[in-house]
Amino acid sequence: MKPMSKIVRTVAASIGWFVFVFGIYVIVHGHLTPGGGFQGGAVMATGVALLIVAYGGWGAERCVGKERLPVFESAGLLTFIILAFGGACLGITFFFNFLANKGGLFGDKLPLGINPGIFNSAGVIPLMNMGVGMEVLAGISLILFAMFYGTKRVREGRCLVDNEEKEEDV
Amino acid sequence: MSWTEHAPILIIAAPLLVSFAIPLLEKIDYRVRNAAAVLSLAFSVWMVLIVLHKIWGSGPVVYVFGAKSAFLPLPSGFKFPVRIMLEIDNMSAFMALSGSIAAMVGVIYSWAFVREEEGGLGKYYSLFLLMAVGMLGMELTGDAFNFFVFLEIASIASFGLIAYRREDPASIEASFKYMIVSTIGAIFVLVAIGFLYGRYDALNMAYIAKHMRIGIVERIAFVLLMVSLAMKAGAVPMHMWVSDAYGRAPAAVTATLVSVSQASLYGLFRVMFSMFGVTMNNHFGGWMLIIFGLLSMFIGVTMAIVQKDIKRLMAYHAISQTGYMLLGVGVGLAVLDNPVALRSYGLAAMTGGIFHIMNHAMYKGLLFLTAGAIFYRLRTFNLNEMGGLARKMKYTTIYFIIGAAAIAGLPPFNGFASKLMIYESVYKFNPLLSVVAMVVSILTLASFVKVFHSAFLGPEISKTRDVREVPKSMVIGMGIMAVICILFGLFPGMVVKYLAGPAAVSLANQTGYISSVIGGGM
Amino acid sequence: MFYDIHYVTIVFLIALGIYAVMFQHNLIKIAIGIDILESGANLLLIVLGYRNGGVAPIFTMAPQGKSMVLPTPQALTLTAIVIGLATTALMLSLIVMLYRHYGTLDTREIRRLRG
Amino acid sequence: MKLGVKIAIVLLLFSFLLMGLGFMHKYGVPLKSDMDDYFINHAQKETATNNVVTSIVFDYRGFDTLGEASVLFTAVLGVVMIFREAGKK
Amino acid sequence: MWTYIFTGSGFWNPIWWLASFVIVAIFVYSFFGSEVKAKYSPDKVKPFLSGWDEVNKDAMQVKASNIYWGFTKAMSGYYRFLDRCHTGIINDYVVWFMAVMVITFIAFITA
Repeated sequence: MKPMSKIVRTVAASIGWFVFVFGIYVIVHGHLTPGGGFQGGAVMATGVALLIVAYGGWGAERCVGKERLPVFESAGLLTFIILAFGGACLGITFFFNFLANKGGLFGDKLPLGINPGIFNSAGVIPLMNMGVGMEVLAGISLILFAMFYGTKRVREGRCLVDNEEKEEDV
Repeated sequence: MSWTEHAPILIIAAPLLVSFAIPLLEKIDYRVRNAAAVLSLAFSVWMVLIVLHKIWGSGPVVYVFGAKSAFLPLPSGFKFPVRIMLEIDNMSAFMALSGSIAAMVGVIYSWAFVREEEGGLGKYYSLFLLMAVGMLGMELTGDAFNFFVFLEIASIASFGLIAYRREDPASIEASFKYMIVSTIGAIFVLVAIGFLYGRYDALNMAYIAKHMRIGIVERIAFVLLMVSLAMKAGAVPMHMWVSDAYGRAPAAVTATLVSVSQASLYGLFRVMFSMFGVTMNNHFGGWMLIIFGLLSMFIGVTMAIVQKDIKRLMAYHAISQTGYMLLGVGVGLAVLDNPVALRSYGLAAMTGGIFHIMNHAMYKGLLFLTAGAIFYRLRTFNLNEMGGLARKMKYTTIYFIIGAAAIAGLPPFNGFASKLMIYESVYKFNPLLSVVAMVVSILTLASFVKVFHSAFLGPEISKTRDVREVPKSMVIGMGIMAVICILFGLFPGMVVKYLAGPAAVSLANQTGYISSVIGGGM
Repeated sequence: MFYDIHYVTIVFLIALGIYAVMFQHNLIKIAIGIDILESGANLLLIVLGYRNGGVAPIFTMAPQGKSMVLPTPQALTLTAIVIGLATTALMLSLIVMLYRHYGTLDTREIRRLRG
Repeated sequence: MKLGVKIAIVLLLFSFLLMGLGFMHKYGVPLKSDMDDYFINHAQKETATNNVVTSIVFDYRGFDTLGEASVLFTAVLGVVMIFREAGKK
Repeated sequence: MWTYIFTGSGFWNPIWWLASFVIVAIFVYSFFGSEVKAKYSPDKVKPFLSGWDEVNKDAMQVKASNIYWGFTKAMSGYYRFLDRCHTGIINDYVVWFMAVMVITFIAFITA
């Protein structure tokens, strides 16, 4: 796909940042407001889709850094599963929330009932949210890029080694 | 407590961790990646053995995620479980053992079978591990929704793997067909779980089983679960995807895919025995399983005889062998509310059916791997283009003979032991069923004689002139399965005493399953 | 026995999805049918968890004195949606490859594997 | 004939599912809510989270979420593998 | 104990089976195995084709589709029915699935 006109590109560049920032907001406030890693990651991935539409595949790839995406995805997932292992390593259980109510990082206590919310609470949940957010952003972007390039590659016949169709009688 | 306390979760988490790390490990060296994949699955086998040892000592193992202690399923002061838990009794551990061995052999075999120049190998190994994770998760979990999630992991990973050889249009087609049917089945499983959630406000299988009161909603959920899982296990007449998918996946994948379908079979048994059990009309459920089993056995084997594609032929045999398991366990379910009949032949039938699950995973895996070995050298599945391979591929020939003898039920091999148990105990229930099972066994032998004749015997034809034995890793992979086939055939008493027999007893014992979570007081 | 429009809608969506998969011969329409089916299942979960007059189960600045709807179905639906997304993505890629190989989207012509 | 059978199948499926949901609890009045009430009452104390749904997703049913993340990872691997460039690792 | 299994109405012991197999094999060999061995000569392994030329090796192999030809011919009605069921169209796969589900519903609700 070729890049679209200058107006579209300018608007996309200026709106893209808001989309990304909103996605980050949704991710890091997952334990206080509606949202979380999946939703925020999906919001950020729509930003990538916007860039692909406006700038074409090559431009969007340069903006996002496609080579880094698989590493990013694995890093997010490894964050998630290692945090889950954390509880088991401390000798409690897999997925034990070992930071909640302990003070320190994300360890503040919450007042019970309706409250305005404390950002520094919820233990490992915000960290897991971030890991999952990274994974979803990278994953959905990879799907978008793979489908974008894949359809092109398939059309040009670069995807398959053996192009002749063997017609077997069945 | 020692670290073996966490053995139940390590069965699942070790391959999962490695599969997440493979995109990073791949950057180091391909050998590191392959070795990590093999080692993680070997670790899983070891952990399954540890858990099995624990179950022999002290009954079903429960592992609760995120709780203060892994062994207290209920929150203090409440009578219902709120967290996800793994619930491993003899049956689960038995299935996990067979599945993890099959997956490990599949990865070892893939080392040489899938070549670097085909591309996408890191993704291949990741997906392979994820498929194994999905299978193990289905077999170990005690939570209905968690079962659905792992069902989807196993299915989606296998869609990708079936389509791995995408130069072949038929493999894409097979993957797509499997995907459509399997997704619909998974959605119906989700709908059924939703129904049960709406009635009982719970997702734990043991809790639902304890509070089960039969009404229309439960009946409909039961039918949705039963038919969807029977479809995933490949029962006739919902078997068409099996022959496509097994026939077109890479051989190493197919050998594991057999175990993945058996995880669905396990889910079916778990739902029918542990969730619904005798509170539901168990004669109906048992007879449904028997009818599915008879249809699968007969139609599977008759379709297999006329095939000329070697893997498709074996895939139809996989359907037919699934019929034996359904028949054996179905007879057990049909007499579940009759303690006298259950003791005199029901448990033996169930033991035979369950023993057959592991035997089938081993010999059918072995046969698919030999078919893959032939494909590796000849690049064709068509039996008409083969001949005289016995001189060229000695190990493969021996392994094929072992596998074929086992699947046809020739005496010293493992297939005979489990089939004999099924024949003789089903004979007491209804002689006609036993006769059909024997006829199917004869037809199985006939079709494997055909494969042996056209692939391995006969003169050396021009296409097979410069064929050599397959690489070492493939020989090792097939060897492991062949050795297991022989050992299980020579020592069936050990397997029945320590693995299959306790599995059948724990499957029939619904109150035991419930009380390991909820506690004794009903 | 009582029927609400919510329940009828769920069953209608599921039957519509099944209709699309059973009757339509276009691969894209089959994919759409499966998505409709997934929506029906998700809607079922959400509807089962509604409590009359309930608010979202979030304590940050929640209105006083209102009951909360059941939170578990929402978590389950979140999971089911992501699974649906994954299935759809893979299905569409397979359709692209099928079109490349067979040159058609008609299921009646994509039947190399039969018998 | 065949068309009639197919239409009958869809209609019967519709009616059976509708019958099942007809015996479900009335919309808005859950029959039982033990587990969900436990979540609503204890999530703030046990996991220090204001958002009960997030506490379920990442704490009480965290293993589901791990599975869900793996499903997305699986789908990404599948799509990238299907569209991989020929002859490239 | 390691090898014995109870099979519902009987038992099975592979070691006994193997032992009897070996004994029978020894007997058979000792009675019939001592025949005079034929001497090898190249003429004997040449196929005698009544004066016809030896056919190509590829054509000598009986093809897989031709084995059990009589069986498939005798069961052709049954196989025609099976072929009609296995259409290979994805819609039909789903139709079979749903049909089984509906039949089971009817059977179970009325049972």
